[in-house]
Amino acid sequence: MSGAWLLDGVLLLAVPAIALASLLSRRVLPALAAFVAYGLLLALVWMRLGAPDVALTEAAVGGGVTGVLLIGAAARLLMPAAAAPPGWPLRLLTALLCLGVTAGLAVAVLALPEPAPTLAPQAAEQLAATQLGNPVAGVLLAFRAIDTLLEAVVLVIAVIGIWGMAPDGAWGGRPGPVQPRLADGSVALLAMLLPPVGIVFGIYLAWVGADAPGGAFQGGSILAAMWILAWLAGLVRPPRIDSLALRLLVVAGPALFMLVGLAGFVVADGFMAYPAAWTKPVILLVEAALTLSIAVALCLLVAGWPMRRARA
Amino acid sequence: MSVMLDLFSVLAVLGGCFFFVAGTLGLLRFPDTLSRLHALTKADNLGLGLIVLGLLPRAGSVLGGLKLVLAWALVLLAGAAVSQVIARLAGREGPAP
Amino acid sequence: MMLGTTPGGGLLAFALALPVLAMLLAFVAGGRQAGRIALVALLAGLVLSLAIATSVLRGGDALVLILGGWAPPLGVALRADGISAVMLLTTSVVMVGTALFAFTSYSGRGGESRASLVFWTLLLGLWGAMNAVLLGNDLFNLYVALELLTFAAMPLVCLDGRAETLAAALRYLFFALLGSLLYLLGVALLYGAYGTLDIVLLSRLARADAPTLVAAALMTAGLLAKTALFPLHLWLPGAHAGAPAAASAVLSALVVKAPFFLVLRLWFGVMPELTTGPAPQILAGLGALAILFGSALALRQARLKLLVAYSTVAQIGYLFLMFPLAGAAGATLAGAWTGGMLQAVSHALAKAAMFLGAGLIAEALGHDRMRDLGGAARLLPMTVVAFGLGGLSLMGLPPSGGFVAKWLLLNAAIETQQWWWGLVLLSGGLLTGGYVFRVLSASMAGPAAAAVAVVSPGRQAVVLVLAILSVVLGLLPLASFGLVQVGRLAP
Amino acid sequence: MSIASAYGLLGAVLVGLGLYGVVLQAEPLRRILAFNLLGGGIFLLFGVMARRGAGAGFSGDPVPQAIVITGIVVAFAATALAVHLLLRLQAARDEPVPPEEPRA
Repeated sequence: MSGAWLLDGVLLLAVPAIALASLLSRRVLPALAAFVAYGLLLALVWMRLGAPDVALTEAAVGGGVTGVLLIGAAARLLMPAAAAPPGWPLRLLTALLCLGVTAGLAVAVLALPEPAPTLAPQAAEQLAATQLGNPVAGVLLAFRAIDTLLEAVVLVIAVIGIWGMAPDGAWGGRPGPVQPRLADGSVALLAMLLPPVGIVFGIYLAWVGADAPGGAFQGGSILAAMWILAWLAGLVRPPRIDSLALRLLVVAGPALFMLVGLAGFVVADGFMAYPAAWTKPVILLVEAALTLSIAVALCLLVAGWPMRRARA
Repeated sequence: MSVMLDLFSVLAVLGGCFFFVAGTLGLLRFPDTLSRLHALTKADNLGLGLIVLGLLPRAGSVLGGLKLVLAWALVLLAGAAVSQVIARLAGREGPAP
Repeated sequence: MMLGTTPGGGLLAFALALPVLAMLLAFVAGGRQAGRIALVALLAGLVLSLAIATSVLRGGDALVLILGGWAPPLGVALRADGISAVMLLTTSVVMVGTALFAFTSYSGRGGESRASLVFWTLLLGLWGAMNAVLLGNDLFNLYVALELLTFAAMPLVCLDGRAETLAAALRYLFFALLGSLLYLLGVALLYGAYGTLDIVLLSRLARADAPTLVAAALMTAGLLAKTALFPLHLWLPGAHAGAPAAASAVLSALVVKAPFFLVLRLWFGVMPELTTGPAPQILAGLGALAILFGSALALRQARLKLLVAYSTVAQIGYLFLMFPLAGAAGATLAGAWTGGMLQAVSHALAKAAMFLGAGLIAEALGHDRMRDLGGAARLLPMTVVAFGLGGLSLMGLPPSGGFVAKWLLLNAAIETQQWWWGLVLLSGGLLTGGYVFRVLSASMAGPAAAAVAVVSPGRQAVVLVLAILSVVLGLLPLASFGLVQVGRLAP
Repeated sequence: MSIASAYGLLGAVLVGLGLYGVVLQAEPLRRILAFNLLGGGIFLLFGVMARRGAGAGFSGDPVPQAIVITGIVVAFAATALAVHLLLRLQAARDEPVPPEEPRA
């Protein structure tokens, strides 16, 4: 692999350079553009580290949806006149502190034990019991399912938190600013052509996640991205926040997951255990509900709080 | 036969790389937004197109080849849409410095 | 000892499932149902945490639940030792009190309102997150739980939607996120060093090498920012004083205790050797500064709720005095450990009572300016008495729970010949007395004030009961605190 | 030095850069951006631990990889909360100040 070191070398130089560019850029938009590039480069790094599942997540969520969120915010924020930068003593002190943290981490990373402790053999051994082919899916939905469950709850809480920022009069309205409908132009075209492809791809990613790179988070974020694109082009509107269907969609994933977990007391060996004969179908069912809820939650997290009450 | 195919791949990919380098140079050197866009879209369309073309014989399966072409088509679509937006913004704000 | 599910371990699953399912249900049902669902679930939760505490006490060892049958290190376990059980119970009591207090204010009568839905769902979310923190035995699982706690707490800070509280919420969020990222950084290093994140397994493996020490430093710093130990307390007064009283009570009584609880887990569970070096002296030194500065600043506040918030800054300081004292052996260790936990519990009950009481005073008078509190005692006698009883516990006067806590810590300080911490304890008590007296004397001056709103006696009674509980703790025989010693991982 | 260690050092550098931005950026949006740079560095360190633990036929230890996926989504939720809070703060500052209400 003569080319691999070249790729590693370029990444090792380009990633800190683009991070520095994002940090030091005087204006906000170039900083955000650099950040999106940072996310994409990190996705490449994840491929180099042998983690295609993470690469997909980083590209879709870390770079993509986060980028949309931040750029959308930058467009709505009135940037205050640049405040005077902090004085040099503070900057020097902070730089020294951060240098210290970096140095400490570097020493720690280089002092890690060899051979590295790992759970890979145990995961490989137990994977058969989950009837899954993708070890990362095995960790997310079986071995450490509780993290995934709590994380789905995190998304619900974040949605409630953002809705809670609404002005009182707007409660019950549709989330987010009203997007004018783009009648013509290439964005409207993109918003009509891309979603059919993207939806298929998102569902595919969620479906193959059990056995190949992909899964609920990756698939859900692609689905969310498609809705966000159509929303930005004014082609779709979010439902009112008091819509029962919307609220059911938001909670479906975590609620089903928790109920399946409790059912484990009765039909399997205990809390969050799957019945032996039905492990894979149950996991796929949970994953489908999670994909849906994650997609809806991500859309709502980008859209924001209701701004005006919808006319009845 | 396989030598010819290899040669074809190498030439096409090299050609693609040339357009990427030229496009990047244009992005850095051209004076205003519109001509920068012009340079960039060349890299996207032609550069990526040539690379995909060069890789097609090595795709291994028809499905793999189709995926490559689909990737190219999606980049074309996204690139065209984004360039339009940027160009419109540039037009609205007058010639960039 | 291999980790395996213990009898009664199944109870722990419900401590997570009950709040989470109740929250999801309240969110879907909305309207008037949200408050009812919350109250019913919280009452069931009180029974559940009593059952868990009984189970831990009877069994004499920690309850463990292996999730999904996948044992650590590959899987994740929940574990309830004595201090988990005590804090679970405290959480339930404070939550039930708060819910009863807030039930009429956020009734959602006349259609679902923003404040009612957000308050009840996030209160349930906070409860679930607290339980996840208290039962967690896996460092990354605890990270997710901590974030859950922050995300549920932050919107409660700015529930009134004014620019001032929104700014306080943003500042809180920034501090909390920095804290959790520093914590996460340490988790990465520990995984790299040991290949497991399970606290019980780590407690047997931990070495004092570079990755471990760097991880400990980063995680501790992050958790201190989240628990608002001096000098990282800057976010707390604005956030806790700006929130509605019911939210302030939960934030001050419980939420800041969660990161403190994890510092305990880290220092006495994962890396017990840390507690013998100079590091505990540093922690306690910060604690001492928190006590002195926090109390002094509380003395000077012009608003009642800010005074109570600064008092939280000071009382958090006391919690960190247990670190150099609990490094000792035998009975002294047990005493300092009990003292620290008792401080956490009695402060939780007292502070909940004081914030709720301050809320009632503000509601009745229409303001909470210190210099215009005159007549509040005649208007709301029960509430002012409750405030005074809570103050008794904070000062550490007998027979309150705070007295026993501070007395145990003082004892440990003398036994380990660290008399300077004893000095801090005593001067902190004097300063606390100063600001509590300031409130009492101000509210007792003058004739009955004109009320702008009527406060129901039921809500006043809730406040009084919480305050009485914080005092009654001190009347229990010391042996009954044996529960906090059960399943301790420390040496 | 192994390639995993090299990426480990990269992670350390990214953490330092992100931390600097978090502490010093005065504009809240830029600070949120810095939080994300910092997060990227931390997740990278998990990736390094995963890579070091490659074995049993896997290209990396799946446990830290799964942890990162969970972490990225949590970080997104945090970013969304912060961004919308910031937008809401701006809107509230533009609103006329209501007369002081009794706060309960």
